[in-house]
Amino acid sequence: MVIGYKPGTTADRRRPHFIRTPEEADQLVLDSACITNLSGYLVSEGLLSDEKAVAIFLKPDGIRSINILAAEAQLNIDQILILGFDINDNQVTALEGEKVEEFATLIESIKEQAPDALKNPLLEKIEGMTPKERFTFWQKEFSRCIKCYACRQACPMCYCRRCIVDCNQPQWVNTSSHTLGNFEWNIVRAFHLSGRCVGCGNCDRACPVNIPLRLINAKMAQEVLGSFDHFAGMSHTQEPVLASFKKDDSETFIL
Amino acid sequence: MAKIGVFICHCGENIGAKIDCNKLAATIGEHPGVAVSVEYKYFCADPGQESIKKAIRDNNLTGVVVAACSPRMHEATFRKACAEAGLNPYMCEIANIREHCSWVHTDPDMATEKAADITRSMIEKVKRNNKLQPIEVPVTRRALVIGGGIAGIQAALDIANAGQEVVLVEREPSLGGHMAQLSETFPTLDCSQCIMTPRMVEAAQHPKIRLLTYAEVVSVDGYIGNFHVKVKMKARYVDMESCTGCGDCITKCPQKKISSEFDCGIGKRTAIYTPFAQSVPNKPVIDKATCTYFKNGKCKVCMRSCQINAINFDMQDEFIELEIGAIVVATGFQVQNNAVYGEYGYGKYPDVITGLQFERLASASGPTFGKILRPSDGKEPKTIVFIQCAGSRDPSKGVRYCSKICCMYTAKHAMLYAHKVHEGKSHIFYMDIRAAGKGYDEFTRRAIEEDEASYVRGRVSKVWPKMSKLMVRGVDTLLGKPVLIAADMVVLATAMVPQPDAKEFAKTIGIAYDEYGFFNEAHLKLRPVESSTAGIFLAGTCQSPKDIPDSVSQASASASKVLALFSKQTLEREPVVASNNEATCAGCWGCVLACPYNAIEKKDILDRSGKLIKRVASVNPGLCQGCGTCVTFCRSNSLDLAGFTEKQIFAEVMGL
Amino acid sequence: MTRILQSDNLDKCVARWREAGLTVIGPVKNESSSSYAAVEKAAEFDFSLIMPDRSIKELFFPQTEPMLQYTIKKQRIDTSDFTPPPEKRIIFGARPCDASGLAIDDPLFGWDYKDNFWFQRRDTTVIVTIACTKADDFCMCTSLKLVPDSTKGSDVLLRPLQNNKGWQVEELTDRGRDAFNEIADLLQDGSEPAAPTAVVAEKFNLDTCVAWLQKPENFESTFWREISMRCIGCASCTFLCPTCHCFDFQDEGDTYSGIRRKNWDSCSFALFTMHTSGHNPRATQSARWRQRIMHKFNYFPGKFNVNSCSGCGRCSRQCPVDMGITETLQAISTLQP
Amino acid sequence: MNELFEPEIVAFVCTYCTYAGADLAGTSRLKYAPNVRIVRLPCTGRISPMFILKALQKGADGILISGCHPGDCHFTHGNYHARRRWMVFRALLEFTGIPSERVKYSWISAAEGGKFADLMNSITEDIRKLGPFDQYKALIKETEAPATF
Repeated sequence: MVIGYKPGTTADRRRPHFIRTPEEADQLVLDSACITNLSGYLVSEGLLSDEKAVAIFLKPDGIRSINILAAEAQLNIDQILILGFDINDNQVTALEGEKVEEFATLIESIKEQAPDALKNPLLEKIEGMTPKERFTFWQKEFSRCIKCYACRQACPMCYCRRCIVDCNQPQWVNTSSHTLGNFEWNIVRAFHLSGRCVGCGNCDRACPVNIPLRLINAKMAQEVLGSFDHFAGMSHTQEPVLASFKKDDSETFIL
Repeated sequence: MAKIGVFICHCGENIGAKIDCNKLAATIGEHPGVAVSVEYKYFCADPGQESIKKAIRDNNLTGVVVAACSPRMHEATFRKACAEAGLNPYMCEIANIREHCSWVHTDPDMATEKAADITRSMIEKVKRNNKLQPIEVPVTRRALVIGGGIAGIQAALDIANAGQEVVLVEREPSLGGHMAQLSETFPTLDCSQCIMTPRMVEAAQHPKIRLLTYAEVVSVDGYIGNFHVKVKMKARYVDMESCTGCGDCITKCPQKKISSEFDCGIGKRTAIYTPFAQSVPNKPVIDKATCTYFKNGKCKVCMRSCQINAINFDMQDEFIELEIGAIVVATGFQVQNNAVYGEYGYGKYPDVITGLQFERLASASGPTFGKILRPSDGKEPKTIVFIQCAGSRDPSKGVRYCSKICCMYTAKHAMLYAHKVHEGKSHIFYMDIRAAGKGYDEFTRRAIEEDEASYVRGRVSKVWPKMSKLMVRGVDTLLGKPVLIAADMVVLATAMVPQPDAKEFAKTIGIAYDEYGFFNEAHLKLRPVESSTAGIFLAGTCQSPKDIPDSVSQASASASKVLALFSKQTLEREPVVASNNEATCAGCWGCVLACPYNAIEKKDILDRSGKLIKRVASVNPGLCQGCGTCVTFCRSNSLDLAGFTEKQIFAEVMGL
Repeated sequence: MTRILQSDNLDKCVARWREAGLTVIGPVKNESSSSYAAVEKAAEFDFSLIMPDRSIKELFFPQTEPMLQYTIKKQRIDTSDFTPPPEKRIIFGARPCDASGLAIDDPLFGWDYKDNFWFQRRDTTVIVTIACTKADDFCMCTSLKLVPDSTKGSDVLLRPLQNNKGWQVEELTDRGRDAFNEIADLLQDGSEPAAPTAVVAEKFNLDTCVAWLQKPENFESTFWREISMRCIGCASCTFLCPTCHCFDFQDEGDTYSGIRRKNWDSCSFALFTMHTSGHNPRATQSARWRQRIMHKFNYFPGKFNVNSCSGCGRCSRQCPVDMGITETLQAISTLQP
Repeated sequence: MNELFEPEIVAFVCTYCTYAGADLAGTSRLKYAPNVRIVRLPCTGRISPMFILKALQKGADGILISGCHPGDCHFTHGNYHARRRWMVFRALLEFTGIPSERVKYSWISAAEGGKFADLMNSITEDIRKLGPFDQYKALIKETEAPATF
């Protein structure tokens, strides 16, 4: 199977496309509108259970997702052939390589640019606020949340068969979409993605009420990069940042 | 429906003087699910315990909260009382209203209010407690001792003499370790071989000890009481059964110039060899790397010389598997490679040697038969400079720690030298003299006062050859003057370091190690001979630098731990262990990485036809120590910890 | 001659209604998202939207609604019911498809048990619909046999004037007439023609689709897996849908008291049909998508004689992977019946 | 506000160090503010960020998390893992407007009864100065009101 893109309902939309026959390949498109990170399909139920090889169109963020999913034992990299591409100034360029290991240098260079790339004017604006203002900002954003969990479903990293929010003994996260429950949900999701988010933006785009989820995830990416020099998806053997430690990790905040 | 009994203890005045226990009992009596709420002077006393038991029986209580002193004080007491009344002991919790409340607060009203909160929180917890049973683990009563130095031999003998089976594994062809290399030992100057060899023989001949030399442990699976160990028996090319140890093959071997590991390169050996004359077993091995036949395909002189055809060049490595209940790790140390000190010229000037090489020179069975002779020209040195801390306590080039034995063996070297070369002069450069130990300081004083060793407090900056001498430039910091000595020999008191493969080995057997590669004890002070993994114990210098008495003490301590474990058929453990919900586990293995005890394994879930459905984490209750780090990591909330479950903690917070 | 409401007078209308104790609600867009929200001034309305991102449903059937409060005592549990607040409201500028959606759900909330939370809000809310003069690629009311100026579920229908300066007013119910009597002096008679209603192409033949869906053998068709392969199982489509109405009860509280709430639920979630045993009768996403289509076009009409879809197109418009009812029914209409 | 504000503080502590430290404060009869409620866990590694959120939901004005000093963990590594999680979770809370002054972390050993008592006093004073956590309490209040628009 090849997982790629095909035209969508409108001119600017692309749909995920699963190609199993030569005829299905006719619909394949690749252009600057192909921005969805498709890697999540590799872990959806039943899709890869036949253990046959899969080729998948991926941007660098998607390639990093593959590394994380492999590091967390969710997929077998030998089964996956990467059709790498990147989009710069609306131009699509092909990336060299087929196997995820072959993109190591590319990812290394992305990591080097990450401190700048993760910067965002709105993020900096929020950081400049007082805690009270920040709380008010997020209270307003989260009050819109309708708990549809599109953010979770669109995210390649949210592969758990049972999400913590679906665990009701005990109910750690309030499922009701009052602001308290929405706060809890969004904080917990951001925590679970800390050190794992590649910033593909799937969640942000999927959110039907346009909560700027990417900001929180970018903030956490900055945090793990700054504190632990951890950049998500460097390799398929990378240790998860929250399942590992260094004895000299910073602890300036501890009394 | 929960029926909780709450027993509020006055602890005499200790609680009762501050907290209004009557009011507290009344308040708590109104709490949902509370069937009994009473106060009493001393619940820990017999009448108090009896009243709890009676209340449990009369009211069919489903849980008990004792609001009293710290659970660290009387949790066991009250749990036992509950058990005697037929209630599962783990259905009892303690609300700490003494140490955490009455003793530390001044305002009676606020203290009473806090005590009520503490008690309510515990009531909510106990409602969700599970009836736990202590975990019973069967014990295989056979110990594995890894390493056949003095520590390993001591541990093996102690265990075997107590009647338990031991497998003793040594990777060299002979038992002995470093102690067999030593000449005399401080502080008594008794001959190392003389006290060591009988121990080696005793171990080899002990009916309860199975000795595996020239063998290495390659994997350890399982857990306390139930380890599965795989050992590689390296091919010796000599049949152990038939070989008589006559030594003809050794005499005939044409390769005679191989540097002897046992003699630290000062002596030579053959390609078919025993490491030293008193080797146990005293049967040779063929060193494949240096054997002419293995290198060129021709020779087999040894084979022809052997009267009983004990030599077999087709021998292969073999693997044997062992069922083991407890492991003692006694893998020892190495000396640091002193080439890091370019300015001392070790490796460049033949007469700059290590302390261990000096031991071989001083040993009666050594290459010089106990004569102190220079490796370069075989002459007797008239002046020797000893440099202490050549590697130890030196963060820049060596190691940060103190190797602990160097002060003592350097003093010993100076003494032995004085006894063997009466006109010889020894100079010892030192940083401090650390001679804490029975008879140790007296020993160093003797070296200075009777044997006239000249101690210079300071470091050596450079050693260089001049004519047939070694010029040693240092500084005497007490006099504040540079010192220049023309020496015939320089001896470096080299740092003790972990075995080069120590970290890898630690991972193989699943124990923790420190930044250097010394194995970590479970607790430096209170559990100094246990490793972080239950059922694996440490002895000797694999844990930290030690002298012989300390190594032997630790070995005996480890042996006693093993014997305590073997004193029962099964082993009972607190049931505070993690468990996994396999249905919801996503198999990300974060828990496997986070677990400090390697207690989480990967388990295959198969369908009826044997096809793999998924792989999930599975907690081994034998290994789990109950810290709960995995539970916190688990994103899908699949893991949980008995005794401190998610439900219990949630309820505790919600009950506040 | 028809009655006309001039755009310029709308702000006065809003003020008048508010004075009369009505909460005035209408399409509002802020920086990132749009919905039907309460306003204080007419300027807050945004009539340029094809429709707000979020449907009108949440004004009658909120995402989370407290049903009752409980307190736990030593021997007993006391409860007290919440009642929907007696708030009088006017929704100005609803889309015909949203208003139709409410009418579609009325029988559902009343067939066996009359859901007071829904009906009290229905009874105290005036719905003023504005006929659509534009549509986008996702609109599909005509395929559902509705029209862009449908009166279904509305109390008043407004038709935008050709000159874009106001609306023709068509009062449909007494509730609508009462509300507009409040502002009768702000209306004029006029002959300005209404702008043509939007042209919404018919995207599929509903009857053909329904016939296919009703055939029992098609329940197990491979079609379902093919059409829903890219579905990621989020609930955006159901939560934005004006007619999807599934809910779940949830108790929230601590040891001493709590609140039982009614929360939106969705057939898209794997958990929706999960049994305690761990067995899930709708184990795959395709089974869940099939359920959604079957429910809307087969089971619901079988019980209430109306399709559970008003053709707003939000399911496709907001889908992160560009799926939706339109694509599915289009595909079904090309299959052999 | 004439009456002194009494903050509600919840502490999550490990049983081997901080809980024992609190016991020592008791046996030493040190006196400290009665505002903190302790939840005992086996190890700081067991302390989940969820606990913090639930304590806030219960109306806590401040939270303390405390365990063994690095290197002293009874379970060897639990506190190292915990330290990383806190570092990340703390940044997350800070970014969403839950001020770090309200969620504090400390290492208190079984021997530091004095440190425990001092910390109880200082944390109570600090949170008292900050006042009640009104912003979060407003969210809790919202959940108790009927749905309106």
